[in-house]
Amino acid sequence: MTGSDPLRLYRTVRLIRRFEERAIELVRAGQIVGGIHPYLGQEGIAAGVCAALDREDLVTGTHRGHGHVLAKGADPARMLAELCGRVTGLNRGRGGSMHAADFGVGVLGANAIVGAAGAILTGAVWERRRRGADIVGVTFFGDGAVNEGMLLEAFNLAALWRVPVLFVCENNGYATTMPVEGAVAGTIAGRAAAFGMPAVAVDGQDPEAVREVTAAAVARMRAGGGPELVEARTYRFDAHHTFEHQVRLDYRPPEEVAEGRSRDPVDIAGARLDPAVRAEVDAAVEAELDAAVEYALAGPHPDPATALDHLYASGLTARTGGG
Amino acid sequence: MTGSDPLRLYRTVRLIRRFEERAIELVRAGQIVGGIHPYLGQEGIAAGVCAALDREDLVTGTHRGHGHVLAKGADPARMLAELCGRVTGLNRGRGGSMHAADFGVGVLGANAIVGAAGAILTGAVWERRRRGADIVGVTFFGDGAVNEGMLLEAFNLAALWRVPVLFVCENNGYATTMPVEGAVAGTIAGRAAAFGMPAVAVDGQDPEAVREVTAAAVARMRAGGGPELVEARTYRFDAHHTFEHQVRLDYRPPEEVAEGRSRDPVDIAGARLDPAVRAEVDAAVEAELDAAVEYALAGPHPDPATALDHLYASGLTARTGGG
Amino acid sequence: MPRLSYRRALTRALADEMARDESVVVLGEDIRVAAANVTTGLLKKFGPERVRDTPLSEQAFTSFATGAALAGARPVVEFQIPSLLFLVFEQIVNHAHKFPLMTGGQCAVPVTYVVPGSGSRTGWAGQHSDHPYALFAHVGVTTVVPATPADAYGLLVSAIRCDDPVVVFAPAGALDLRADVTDLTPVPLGRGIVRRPGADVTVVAVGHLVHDALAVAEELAGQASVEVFDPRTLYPFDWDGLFESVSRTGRLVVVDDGNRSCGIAGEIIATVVERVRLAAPPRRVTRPDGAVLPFAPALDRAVQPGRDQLTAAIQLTLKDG
Amino acid sequence: MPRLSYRRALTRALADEMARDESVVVLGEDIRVAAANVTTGLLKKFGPERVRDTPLSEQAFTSFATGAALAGARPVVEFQIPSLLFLVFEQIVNHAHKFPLMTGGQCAVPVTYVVPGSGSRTGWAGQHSDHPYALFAHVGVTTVVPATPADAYGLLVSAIRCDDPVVVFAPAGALDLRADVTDLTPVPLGRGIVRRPGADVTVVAVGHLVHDALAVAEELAGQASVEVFDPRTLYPFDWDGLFESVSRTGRLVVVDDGNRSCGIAGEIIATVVERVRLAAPPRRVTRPDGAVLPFAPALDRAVQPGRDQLTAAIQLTLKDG
Ligand SMILES: Cc1ncc(C[n+]2csc(CCOP(=O)(O)OP(=O)(O)O)c2C)c(N)n1
Ligand SMILES: Cc1ncc(C[n+]2csc(CCOP(=O)(O)OP(=O)(O)O)c2C)c(N)n1
Ligand SMILES: [Mg+2]
Ligand SMILES: [Mg+2]
Repeated sequence: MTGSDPLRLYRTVRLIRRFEERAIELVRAGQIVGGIHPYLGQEGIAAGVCAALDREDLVTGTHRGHGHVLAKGADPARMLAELCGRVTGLNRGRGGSMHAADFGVGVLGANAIVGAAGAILTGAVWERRRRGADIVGVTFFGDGAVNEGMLLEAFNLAALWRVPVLFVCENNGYATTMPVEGAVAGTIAGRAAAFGMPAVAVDGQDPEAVREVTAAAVARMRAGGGPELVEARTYRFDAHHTFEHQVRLDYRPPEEVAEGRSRDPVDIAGARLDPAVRAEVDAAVEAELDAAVEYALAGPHPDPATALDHLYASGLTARTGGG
Repeated sequence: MTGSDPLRLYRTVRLIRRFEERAIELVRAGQIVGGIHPYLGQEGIAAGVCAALDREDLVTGTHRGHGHVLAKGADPARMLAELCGRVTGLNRGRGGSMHAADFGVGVLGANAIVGAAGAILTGAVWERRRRGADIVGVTFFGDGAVNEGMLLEAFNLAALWRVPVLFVCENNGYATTMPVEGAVAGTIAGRAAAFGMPAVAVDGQDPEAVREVTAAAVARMRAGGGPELVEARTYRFDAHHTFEHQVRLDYRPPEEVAEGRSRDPVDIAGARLDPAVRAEVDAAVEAELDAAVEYALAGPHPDPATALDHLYASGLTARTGGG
Repeated sequence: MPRLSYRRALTRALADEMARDESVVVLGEDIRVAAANVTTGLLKKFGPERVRDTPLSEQAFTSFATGAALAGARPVVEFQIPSLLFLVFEQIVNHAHKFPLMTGGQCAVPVTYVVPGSGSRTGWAGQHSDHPYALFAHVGVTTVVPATPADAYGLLVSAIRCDDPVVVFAPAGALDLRADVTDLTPVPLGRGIVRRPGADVTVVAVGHLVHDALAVAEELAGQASVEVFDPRTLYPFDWDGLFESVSRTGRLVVVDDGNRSCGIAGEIIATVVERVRLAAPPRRVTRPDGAVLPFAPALDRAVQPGRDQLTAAIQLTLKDG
Repeated sequence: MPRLSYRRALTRALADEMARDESVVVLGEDIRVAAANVTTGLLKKFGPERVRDTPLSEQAFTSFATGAALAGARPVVEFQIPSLLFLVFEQIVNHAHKFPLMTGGQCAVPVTYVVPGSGSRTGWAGQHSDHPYALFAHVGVTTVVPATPADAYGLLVSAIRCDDPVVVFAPAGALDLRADVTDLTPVPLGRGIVRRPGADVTVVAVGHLVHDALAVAEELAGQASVEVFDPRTLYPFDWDGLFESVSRTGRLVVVDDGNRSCGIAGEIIATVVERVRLAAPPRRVTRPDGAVLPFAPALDRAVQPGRDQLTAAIQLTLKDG
């Protein structure tokens, strides 16, 4: 897309932040069943990356995927309706937090299986390009995912076939409760090098920095370059999943959490705006989310009789389970 | 084990060579059903690696696995009986070429699934060491296997937990008909580096060179070092599988084959011996294999009534399939 | 004895077996801090050598367990999600299960795979809500689905002691159960139990559905005498126990939270009709064919077998014949 | 028309669909040189962009196909060994199959997976001899097992055109068949066919076993009139077609090269007895529970369903009742 646009970047970061905070409230209120994996603290990555993409470019997210879906341009109201399991949701209430998808804006879906999306995205980008679309793709994943063989196979396939995929590793230091040092032998960048892929590390708390490295990589890819990897160093401000709000798991020292939270992408992006402009954005975001919550909660719950709708794209109907 | 022993090395190389040639004859004669993946040309690797191991050390092989099993010390007669499907075989005729195993000499088996054995071997070595045995392990695999996610996961696990496993990649330039450049983005050594593992390349046609790098790695591992990778560059002299003797697949230029075959481990190891000694070894190998063939073909075929023997180690008996 | 929760029964089984036998080790993701609330306290008691928190490398650590078993260990592998069994299907089915026969009896692979929270967790949607036990019954890996805290303890203990691979499904719908357990004791693999005697119809119920079946049987008590049979182990199945029951009642209904086609309910019906003459056609209540659980809770519930469906199936079966 | 081999029928189906529809691409190992003798000539005709020889990365290329399908392609993925389906079980079952429902209908995943040489190849032993079609019938992925060259062509064509994932098993035991094929035409998914009409018993046979069933029926012709029903598609199954047959004959025997427990034979028996009153207990001939094929040819054969077993089952069924 275009160059630096601090206002737009801030807006996206702020939108994701407040979306997540409201989603957590809705979890607490019992409106979002099953909980969520909050993206709090990592907003700068999705915002920065997607600011460097076009609408036609393709993206896959993760279990911690709200930020990716929103930053790529999905409607927050329909996204929230999805989390609330309403027919007005992006996936008609069938997907929920971990499967939210919006093919209309190039989001092939969040994905609940760690490491699974990379090869899917690679295939999708390849096919679109075979059809003549000059697109690139981005697949987000965590530091835990770099230990999944299926993702490493995707690195190889994308590099071998020179499919322009940006592999964005959101290194928040933990896979659930496992620190990255306890799980990753070698380095994350080294995993890219293994397949001849360039890799660069970036401060994931600074959306502008993320946008810049992404834009540079995307430009190289659009000019015919192969896949690349970006390791965005970040910190997860909240729980791995909202279930941790009930059950305290002891794995991050409080000082570390405090230090991690001290570099807040909202503040970093916000400081680049005139305070008055920032306040305006905040108000606009709030208004949008007020409306989104209202929209979400007003949406009808799906009819149980439609439980198997969309199971088969071919129109096949499944035998039901009754006696 | 011990230092350089040209006679022993030559003997092993020669034994594998002639074993394979006889096995191919038995395939042609219909005595080995299903065919084999000949190890011809790659004998120097198994011979060199296993010369640096103790009997208690553990090994896993591949679909092209006869050399590994023999070099580690399995009885050629029982091995050949296995290929002929006799009850006198290593696996009582249940395994055949691709599953030949001899736990008694530390061979946990050839393995028909590319890339599958690395993590198995890692677990076995870890457990033996947990029980106090000062062993190391070697897992052989081909250049095709470095694209299998499950093997890359094993690299990580072994490196992370510092399990002394030597990952020996037999790079014969092809995975079936696929040239290594068509399948491997980056390099094989780079795949080790990705996980912080040292890697060294060696001339796989020279058993002594292979023995040396292996002995050095094994010494480091016994002294407390983590896993390492050896890339042994080699060439497959014959077919991927004996089915190619019927169906010609066109993928290796004849000049390349000729050049590949010009560096023969049998000659390289043999040239280090006095010709008279070499002739003696050859005669002894021939006598051993004569006896092995005789033993193999004299072994009884298993009784169909025992088809499900050993299916469950717990003694569970399976329902049969009859009506 | 105090009331024991299903989860704590699993914890106790692990702790007891680890204490009894040095060869037992536990592997899995976040087991250090017991994120799944099953491995609680084990790290402290047995140390990191025997309680191994793994990277996200399911294929590698599953095969690692196979290898450790070949070398004498009795590993227990915990999976956070039932569908992770798909990811390691190769490692379990094509390796762990096949090693003994392929090697001609040179080895055993005593690994236990535990899934705490199989089936729907309500709100975890399509990729976290599978109940794929029939897959393992098909390939012939010992498969247990304990319904009660006592069985969770006793079957997990037996699984760990078994010389073959065993998959233990701990249904999400049973995990929070509590019961007075008077006697913590191994429960033999391959043996079912009549949970409620009855004369008119045998209801076979799997896992957490045993409790639904008991509730339905109670509700119907005025109309019919319903026997509830809990197979506990789906493979190998306690055919003799079931034949005994069905021979008495002459009628069969199966309720099972797996997909319908080629599921355990179909297997039960097929094996029974091959051997026992029923007074009425058998029936089953299952998930639909090819089920994927939709996210919205009402849809999620609609795809699982319900008490109403079971009641209807029993009533129809009683009317038939 | 000339005689067409089963393998060439597969080749023709691929070539015809690739010519008809630019969105069809083929992926797999060694397909460039047609090591499995199925993709013969395709590279030359359609070029490396549409005939993609892959590294040994089954998980990645299977998911790659899923992604390509999401973006409009109709990929066909060839697997060299049936057990490779275990390795990509996650990718097919947890992703390709689930995407349409999970996204609320935003997409389709029209991928075809082909296994040329499923079941025993005699001498390929434990890890290369599986016949795991029931696994896909259980999870609800469309599953076809063509028995004849004409069906190999027609079902593969329909699989490629289907908007859902389809697994095509081409049994090793059928690959070398040849037949006069007068008409190369699509065969609808989900429709079985009566291969031989009969009045006394319906034998359902899967894949290459159709030919064994026909031979046995011929042998028994003096004693009984045996109808042979070939379902062709195991999921979705042609229940109406089968009910029609069994309602006429009143007796049912199934022969299936999969493992017994939770296999397709059990499913067929269960579904039939739920709906049709039989004159005698149904029977099935299958692989044993949990079968692993031993290497030695006599053992390999002993584990597969045999004609003698089928003959005996038919005779017993005819006597019963
Ligand atoms: C293949 C797989 N293994 C395990 C899980 C369970 N799980 C969900 S999220 C998660 C941690 C992922 O860590 P990371 O990749 O670092 O992403 P983060 O949660 O930190 O964003 C785990 C283990 C899963 N969903 N998929
Ligand atoms: C996971 C897996 N994929 C595919 C196959 C089929 N196959 C057997 S050997 C082979 C080639 C292996 O190449 P490489 O690893 O280089 O070993 P080499 O045959 O050259 O010794 C293939 C594709 C298999 N056995 N396992
Ligand atoms: Mg993380
Ligand atoms: Mg090779």
